[in-house]
Amino acid sequence: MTAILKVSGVTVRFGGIHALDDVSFEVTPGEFVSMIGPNGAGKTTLIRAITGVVQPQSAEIRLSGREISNLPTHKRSRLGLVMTHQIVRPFHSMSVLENVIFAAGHGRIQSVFGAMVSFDLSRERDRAMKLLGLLGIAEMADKSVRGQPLGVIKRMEVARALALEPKLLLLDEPLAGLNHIEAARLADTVADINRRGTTIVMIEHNLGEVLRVSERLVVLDNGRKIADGNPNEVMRNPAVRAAYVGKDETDAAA
Amino acid sequence: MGIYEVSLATIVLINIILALGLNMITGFCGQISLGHAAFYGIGAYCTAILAKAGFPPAVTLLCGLILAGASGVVVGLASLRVREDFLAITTMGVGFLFLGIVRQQEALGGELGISSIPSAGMSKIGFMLFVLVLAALAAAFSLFIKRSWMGFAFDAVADDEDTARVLGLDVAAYKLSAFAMGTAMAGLAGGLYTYFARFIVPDDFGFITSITVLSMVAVGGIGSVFGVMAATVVLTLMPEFFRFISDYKLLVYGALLFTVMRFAPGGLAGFLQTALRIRKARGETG
Amino acid sequence: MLKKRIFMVMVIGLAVLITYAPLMAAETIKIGFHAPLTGFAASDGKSASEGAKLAAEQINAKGGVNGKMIELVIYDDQAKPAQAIPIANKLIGQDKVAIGVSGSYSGATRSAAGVFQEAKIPYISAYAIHPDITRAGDYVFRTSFLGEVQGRGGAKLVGDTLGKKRVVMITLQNDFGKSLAAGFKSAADKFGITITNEYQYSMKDRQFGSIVAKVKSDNPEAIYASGYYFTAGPLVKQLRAAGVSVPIIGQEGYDSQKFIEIAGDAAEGVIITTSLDRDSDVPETKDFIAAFEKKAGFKADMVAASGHTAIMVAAEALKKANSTDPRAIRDAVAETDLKVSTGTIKFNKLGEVLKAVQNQIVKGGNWHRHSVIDDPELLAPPAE
Amino acid sequence: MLYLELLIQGIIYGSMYAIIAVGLTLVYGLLRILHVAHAGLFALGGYLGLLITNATGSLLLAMPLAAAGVGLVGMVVYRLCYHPILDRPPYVALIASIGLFIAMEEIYRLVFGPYGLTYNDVPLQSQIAFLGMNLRTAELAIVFGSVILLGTLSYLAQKTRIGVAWKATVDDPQMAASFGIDPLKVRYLNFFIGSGLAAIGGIFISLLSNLVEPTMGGVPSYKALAIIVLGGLGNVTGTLIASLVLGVVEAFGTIYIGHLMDRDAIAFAFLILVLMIRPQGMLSGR
Repeated sequence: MTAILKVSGVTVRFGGIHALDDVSFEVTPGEFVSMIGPNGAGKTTLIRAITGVVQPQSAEIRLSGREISNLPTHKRSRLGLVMTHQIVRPFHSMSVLENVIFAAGHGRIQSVFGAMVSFDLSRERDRAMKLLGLLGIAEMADKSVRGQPLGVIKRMEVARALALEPKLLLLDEPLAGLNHIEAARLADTVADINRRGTTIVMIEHNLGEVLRVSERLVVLDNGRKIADGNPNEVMRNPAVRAAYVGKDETDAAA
Repeated sequence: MGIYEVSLATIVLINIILALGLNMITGFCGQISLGHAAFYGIGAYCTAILAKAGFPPAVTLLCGLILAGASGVVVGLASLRVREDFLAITTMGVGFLFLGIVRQQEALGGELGISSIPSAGMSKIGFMLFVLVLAALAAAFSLFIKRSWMGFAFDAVADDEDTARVLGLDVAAYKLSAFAMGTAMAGLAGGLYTYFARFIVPDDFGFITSITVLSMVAVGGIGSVFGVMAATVVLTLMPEFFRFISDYKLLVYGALLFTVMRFAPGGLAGFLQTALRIRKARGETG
Repeated sequence: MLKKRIFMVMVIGLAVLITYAPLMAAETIKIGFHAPLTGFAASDGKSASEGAKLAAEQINAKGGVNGKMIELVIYDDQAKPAQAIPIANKLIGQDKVAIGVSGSYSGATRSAAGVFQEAKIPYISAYAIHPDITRAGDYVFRTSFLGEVQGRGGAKLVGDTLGKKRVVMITLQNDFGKSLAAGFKSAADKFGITITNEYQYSMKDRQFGSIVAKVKSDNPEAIYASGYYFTAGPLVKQLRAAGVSVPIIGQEGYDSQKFIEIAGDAAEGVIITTSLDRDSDVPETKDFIAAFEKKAGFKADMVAASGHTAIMVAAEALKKANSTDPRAIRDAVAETDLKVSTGTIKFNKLGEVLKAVQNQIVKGGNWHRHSVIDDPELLAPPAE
Repeated sequence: MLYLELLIQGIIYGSMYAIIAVGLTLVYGLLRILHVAHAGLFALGGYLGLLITNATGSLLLAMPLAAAGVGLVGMVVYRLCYHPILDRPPYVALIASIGLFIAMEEIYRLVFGPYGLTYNDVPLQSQIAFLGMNLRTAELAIVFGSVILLGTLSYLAQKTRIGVAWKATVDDPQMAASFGIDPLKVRYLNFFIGSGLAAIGGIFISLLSNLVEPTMGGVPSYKALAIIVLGGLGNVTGTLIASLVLGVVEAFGTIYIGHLMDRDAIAFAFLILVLMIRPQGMLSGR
């Protein structure tokens, strides 16, 4: 089976510091991969490099076999490569529903001229409502994003990402900041989305949930990949334990 | 209507087109421009030169509009490179650069400007009605854009362009179209001003004009078409209202700008919205 | 509810505005006057309007015009063309003035001139120098020099009267400075002047360090520098402070006591071409200088004298025409032959005047007569 | 020789720019607002300095008094104008600031008259021969005064408790607040010092031109914005470098390319050029 995402030799330097050093990994269609590692390991930088928000010094990124590392972010997104931010970035001036409708209309806004002459948003609204329902926040639809609790916004962002009809969804710490029950619910939802056919790569510190829902683990430390494979095997890997216990006890405990 | 009222109405309508143009860039798309007067000037100079060469208004105005819009795209390219406050000051620089260069071009009349511009071939009232139609079209066009998916995309760019990009939006294309449309409207306004005044000098299109237009947009309520139109009417007519306190006129103007921003930062539109508890949502389900 | 209330307030406001306007006294003749009373040019606007008010008072004290008092309707145009147009329309359409006078700068004056011409109401520009003002049409007149004429006068003063041949020009970048420079250059050859260099500065500049340094290294025999008192004062002061001691020749823009105040000792010996002769024996000029200082509380300058002159000319024409017909008033203005503070006003076909140029020099902290240029051929204004 | 003289004039221009722009960049660094009314405080400094000098005959007395007075006014401006609208989008503060600036200029005109004021006896006019140039004491005072004031400021920022608190707040307001630094106090201090420096700048400039006029803040109102953007918005070192570079560019530009564009256009052409190469300014912010 060909990989849906094949990343090879990603190197990112900020100033003189190596944020990522020659990282490679693959994702096969339908997989649920979680990426873990201590703070500052380079996880966020890696998915930002994959989506093109960060420019790597060198990288080869293939989406379903197609080289995409020279495409701008919005074009990668149109090919089905979608990410959510670690720190929530909703459109504050819009309602919860509008945020999702906008993403659902990604086909309408592809061309400037097309966007200028299309007005109807009933189809997008229906789709957006369905997604909000799937994420369990349909009742917040018409509320302004401002003042919503983090749990709602995180869910909204997942709905928004799904509205883009991704082939591959990159989630950056979707569970961070949520309480125990909220986190479990959202993790279940994500697993459900995966079962419906969306390939998922998730950065997450919440090891409990990660181990519960994901099929594979990729571990980064200091900008390098130190482990990749079955969750239970990976967790027994001494290098992984060292990285966690040595540097980031609090997070590992969480 | 006497000739005084007609001339006031004409200048108000011209300013409405000008301000709606900036509202497209700053209000809809969130790109602050402090150099809008430069495009007003480009339209005015283009129209003036062609009119003196004997072309009819339909041609001259269209050329002014296109030239201003094209220049707007070039400046829009700058908005792809610099953001927010840097962009504000860059556009301000564009305004000063335009003025500094025009002043030294003898072909454009230099400091003496261009005078004896032929009339548009209409009576004063006829011209006012002509501008009225164009202003109505500009307003309708603004509302049309605001309601379209393009307006939705502008909202997204204005709100958070990085997120918009991640959601698959070609932010650059939208910014450039906002600049193109907004500056083209400024160019049209400039051409109309040329036929109204039939005499133009570089100082008509200086920094103060840019600031005045931005004030109209901000006082009206950034992004609100009706708010901006109302503010344009009020701010353009203010000197006339306050003729009786001639000496304090500019003081009142400054104080008003300050007061509105200080106590009603959303401008007239925001003030009314709060007062009337209107919230318009695109996704209203009810 | 609130919407309704706001609407009501607007309606009431509008109603007040409409009823307020036509309140007017019966037995007066109105002269419209616009000048920059606020904004960057407010100082000239004040001088011009004080001069104009003095003229109106003097005329009314002598019984007005044909038994009617004259009334000045003064509006502020901020020296902005876009503001001058509605003002001109207001003066004509609402105030129904018999004649309009500009105490403003060129841009505003040129725009208003078009409006007056179109309405066929006579219009006099007091001190704006733009060549196209009178070309607006046959209802527009100017009681001052054109910039170019004065520039030619300056060339004669430098090359002939003072005998200086190697000249550096420092030109103010606006219509005033540019037309002076054009006139000066056009007559330079005639008086054997070589212009070794020309530098430009903008109206907003007050610091001239780099120009001064360059002029010093050019080492000219004289400097022809255009400007207003607020730019020329600092310029002259900085030139002298850097050790540049050659003659500095200016124009009517310097013509204010404030120039001497700013430049201080450095002002001594500066010569300008203007239209107000401080040491004049002509009673009109002497009386004006005295009366103005008494009324305004500061010394008369060229702008004040020009405002005064223009109103005097307007009133005289109204008297002669003895009619409300604009055509008759226009013809009376065209036939003006009047001695006023700035000389004898007589218009040519285009509506321009031919006056002698008064050269004034700063001596002992005051303006005094230096010489007079009275060369009709050199000073001839354009006739079309 | 001529180049050296032009360079020195450029440094004099640059020193004046620096002392005005530093206050502005401090405000930007702390609050992210473009404080146009800073130029109004600069003009107020000119007026106070001149009036006190004329009344007492002592410039040395006038400088600290004017700086303190204007510093206090700056604090009031912060409290009344910016404090309530800090959470609003940046253009709100910008327009409010412009309104305030217009009103300030008009107040000066109404109170002190349109003609401007001059010194009874201008201080620091004696001449010093320096490498064959005649420099005025005032010109040297501007250069050395700026160096001393800004040097002292940076020393205090590093060595005193309040200075460290101030720097910490500029670097990271939340972190500083968590260490018990009152951000409000820091802001007041910031406005006091920035406005005081602007006042000194106003006095310096009036010494060269012997003229304090209502519109004297006009040029600084936008030029200082260009400088802080050039310097990287909020970066003090960048602002100082940008001031000097711009001063020198203008000194040479007005002589050698003055026939192509005016002084403002030269400055802004340079600004745009730099920003297109380095969108974050010469030195990037914080």
